Amino acid sequence: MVYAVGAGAIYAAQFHLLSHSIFKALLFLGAGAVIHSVGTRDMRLMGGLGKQMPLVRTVFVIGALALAGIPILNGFWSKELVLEGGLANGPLWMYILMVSGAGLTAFYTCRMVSMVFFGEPRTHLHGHDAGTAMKIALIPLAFGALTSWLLAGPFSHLLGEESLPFHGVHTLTTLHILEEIISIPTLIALLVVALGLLAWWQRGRLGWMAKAFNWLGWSAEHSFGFEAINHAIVNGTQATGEGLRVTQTGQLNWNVMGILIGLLAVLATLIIFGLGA
Amino acid sequence: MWWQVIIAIVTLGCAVEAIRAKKLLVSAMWLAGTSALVALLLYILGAPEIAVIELSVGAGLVTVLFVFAINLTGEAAPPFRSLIPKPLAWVVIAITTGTLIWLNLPMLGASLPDVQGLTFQAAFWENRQVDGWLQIVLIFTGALGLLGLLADEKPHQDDEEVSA
Amino acid sequence: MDVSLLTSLWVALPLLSSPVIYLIGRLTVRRTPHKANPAGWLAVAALAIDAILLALTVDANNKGIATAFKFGDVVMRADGISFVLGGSAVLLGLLVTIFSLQYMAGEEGEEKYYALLTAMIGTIVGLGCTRDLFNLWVWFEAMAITSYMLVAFYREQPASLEAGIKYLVQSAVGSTLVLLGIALVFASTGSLDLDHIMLVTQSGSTLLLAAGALFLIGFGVKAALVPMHTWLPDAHSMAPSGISAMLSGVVIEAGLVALLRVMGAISGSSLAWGWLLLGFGLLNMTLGNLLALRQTQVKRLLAFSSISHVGYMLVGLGLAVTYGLHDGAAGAFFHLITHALMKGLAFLAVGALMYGLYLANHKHDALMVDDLNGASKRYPLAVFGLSIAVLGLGGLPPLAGFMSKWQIFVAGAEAQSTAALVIVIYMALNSVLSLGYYAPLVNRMYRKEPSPVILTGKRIGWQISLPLVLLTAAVILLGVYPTALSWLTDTAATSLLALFGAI
Amino acid sequence: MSLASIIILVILGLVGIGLYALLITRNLIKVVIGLQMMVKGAILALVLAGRLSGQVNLGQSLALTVVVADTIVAVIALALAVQIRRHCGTLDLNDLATLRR
Repeated sequence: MVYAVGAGAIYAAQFHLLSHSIFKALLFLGAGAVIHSVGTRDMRLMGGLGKQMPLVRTVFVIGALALAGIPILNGFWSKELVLEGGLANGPLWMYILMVSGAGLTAFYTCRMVSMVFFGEPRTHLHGHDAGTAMKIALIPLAFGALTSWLLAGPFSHLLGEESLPFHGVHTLTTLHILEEIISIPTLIALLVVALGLLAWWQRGRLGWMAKAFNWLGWSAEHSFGFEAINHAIVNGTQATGEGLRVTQTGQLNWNVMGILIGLLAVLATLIIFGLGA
Repeated sequence: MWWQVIIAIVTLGCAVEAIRAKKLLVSAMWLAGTSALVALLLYILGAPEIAVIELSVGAGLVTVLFVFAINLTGEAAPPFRSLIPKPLAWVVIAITTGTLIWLNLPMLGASLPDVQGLTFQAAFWENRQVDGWLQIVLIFTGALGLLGLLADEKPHQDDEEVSA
Repeated sequence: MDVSLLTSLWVALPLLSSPVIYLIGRLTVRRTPHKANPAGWLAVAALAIDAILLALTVDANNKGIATAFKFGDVVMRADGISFVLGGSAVLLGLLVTIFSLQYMAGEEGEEKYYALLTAMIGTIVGLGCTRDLFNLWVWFEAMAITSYMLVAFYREQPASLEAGIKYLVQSAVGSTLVLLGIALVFASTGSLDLDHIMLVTQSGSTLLLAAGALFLIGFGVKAALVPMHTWLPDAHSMAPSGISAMLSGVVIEAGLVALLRVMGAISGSSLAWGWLLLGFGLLNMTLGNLLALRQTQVKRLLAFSSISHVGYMLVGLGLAVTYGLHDGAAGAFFHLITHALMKGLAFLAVGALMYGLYLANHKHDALMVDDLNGASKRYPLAVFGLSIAVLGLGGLPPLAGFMSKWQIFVAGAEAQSTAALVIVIYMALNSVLSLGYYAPLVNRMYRKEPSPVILTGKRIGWQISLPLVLLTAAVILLGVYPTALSWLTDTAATSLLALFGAI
Repeated sequence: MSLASIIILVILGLVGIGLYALLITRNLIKVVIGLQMMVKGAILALVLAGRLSGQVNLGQSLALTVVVADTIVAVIALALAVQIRRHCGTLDLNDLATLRR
């Protein structure tokens, strides 16, 4: 989304926000249903749950496919729109990065779905099916994930006139938007997504590759060090905040010094960069 | 020309003494001296009206105020070590003024054109009359501020402090 | 009514009513010392009438009638920027005055408080309208002089006096630097009229570069640009809460507007001005957020967050000036308005809590973050207002603060340059960082057990509650209908780009 | 050396000395003296600017407003100093640094 805004594709960003909110809500609720049912969050302990909770499995697969950007589902349309906006306005390397990201997403969603819902039960978790209330929440979302892209036109209309008039969002019909989406870059992106799927399918044959990527699995287990980095960032920021408080000496002399330092900095900037203009 | 240079040097000398003087009252007197010499420079620049005002307000009124304030607060204790190292202050001031002089080089050689146009009365009372009106606002709010800060404190507050 | 008379009345009414408020208030106190002081109600009336005049002036302006008047050689003209600044000042001032009816009741020198507050609002309105370089300084100085005593209003509190003198000295240094800049501009262009100066400004003049630097620093002291910000946390935390709201919501923005006016006039001298604004904006954001992170006093925390919010406005304006983006300016002015509302609400809500916890018990302690624990149990309205305000300041959708920040982000994206993109991402990260100190406040107020201070708190009256309700509603409504003010911010943005000669 | 350049050096000298006083002095009254020194420089600057552009009387009327405004600032600053002496018992800036961090 940030990528889209950055590339100036405001409408695409907003549209992806809409799609994203629908399928992510679906996935989170689905995952919540699963966790509620089996009482653990560890994916590796799950497996074969599809038999026990068929409805959850169905809607979860829909959400996952939308997330992976498989055609017809809403995630596909909006993601393509984002990528295209990026290709039109942003640098190429960023586009390539984003497309690879899409491929990776397809890969890990498949892995997740297969681990949780298909295959043999890994441990003896006695899951029970989701309650009625949960189902009632999930079904409309799944329906939304299937169809919300049809609203592309009205949505652009809404954005264009109601909430974001400053941004020059063009009001387009759904058909027009869909036509815009289906183009060669879309096919490339689809190909990459398909590659991601294939990689999962043929994971057995890609054993050599898996070995090469063993370290990746290991680091993934340790959250790629993100946990540690997260910790470091939070602590570091807090420490910087605490450390900077020393600059607020409360002494008038130093405060005036601040004014002078500001003056010197501005004068220096102007002399270095301003004289040429 | 040389006498102008001498006045300039004496003015700056007074200013330096005002900062260097150990006693506040002496400092205030040197400030009055600086003010008087600035008035003289203003006169030399061809601005006799503002020179008179500077002399009476800057050298007169403000000095009286300083003397009052110093009397009310008492003389300063012997000088302390400054909070900012003096060499650092020196360097910063030198660089700042140096840069400003360098940026002002085009103006240094400027010649002074003949005075033309409005009289002082016309300039102040007609052209800049909004500034005049605003001076009234300034004086009014200033007086309010002064009253607010220095008016007698209500006795009951002191009672509370005593009882507490 | 004649439009130019209307405009001049809008500017002059607060200034004219100020002595009346003082005199009537003073006389009443003399004659009947134990009766309630009428000064507050008079100020409310004067500001309400001024708000009507404002509405009429804006209406005339929207019809295309020039809202200008000439005073000697000095042209006063109300444009979009004037309406943004003057409108915030009058409306927030009105709410602050209503708030003060109870908050300041019985304080010594109440009539001086209202007279100075009204005069300050008048000077801010004038500051927004004037088109004369030196006259701008006079309005600016008048605003400063009215605010000195208001900051040091609790003249028996050492801390408040200390804050007052720091504020005074730093802003006096700033205004002297501005004077030097004015002298430089006057010497090199021979004119004081901003529009005329813009026409004759040439690029590459070192005199104008020096003048620009002096303006940036001089007005920057009042606008709290880092590293000239050091007075702000002291002054904002020690002033009476209504004044904190005014200082944070309008006065620092007035410094910003003054800066824009003069920089616009000499912007032809260099291309670096926009980049300087961007640079200061990023610096302000970072430092304000980092310093707010570990604060233990609520008002001090809010004061540091003001520093970071000036940063957002500066980035929006910098984007507008550097890339000629209309949206950047519109976003910045929208943020100016929403910040005035949100910060006004935050300070008034904190003031309401302070009143209940301390002032009503005749204490002058600072409100600490720990005092807020479980405050929702006893002060649901004030706590709700404060929560909405800080969440809005943190940029949570769908509150007003999110919409204005979003507009600035969008402007950054529109610039289509990597540098602007990096700035936008950096801004977004800063927003997240700011939630790191806003969110715990809300959490504390709603989810912790009430602290002993809370349980002994006094009730607060309708005079305090009414402004809180109105401001809370405004923050929420502007979040839901951000376009409600786009006519105003768009006009202001057009005015700004005209100032910088981009149109 | 022309008169203009002499005056410019005096202006920057006064401003520099005033700023130096603000940096190193620890007494509040002396801080106000430093401020006044800077203002004197600014007044000279305005009159000089008027003279340089041939409108010395305009410069004078600006300087008049500055004199009035800054006298008021000095008055309020001194009143604050008196009040600070009364309630904080000191004029030393090092002791007037309770608001920090």
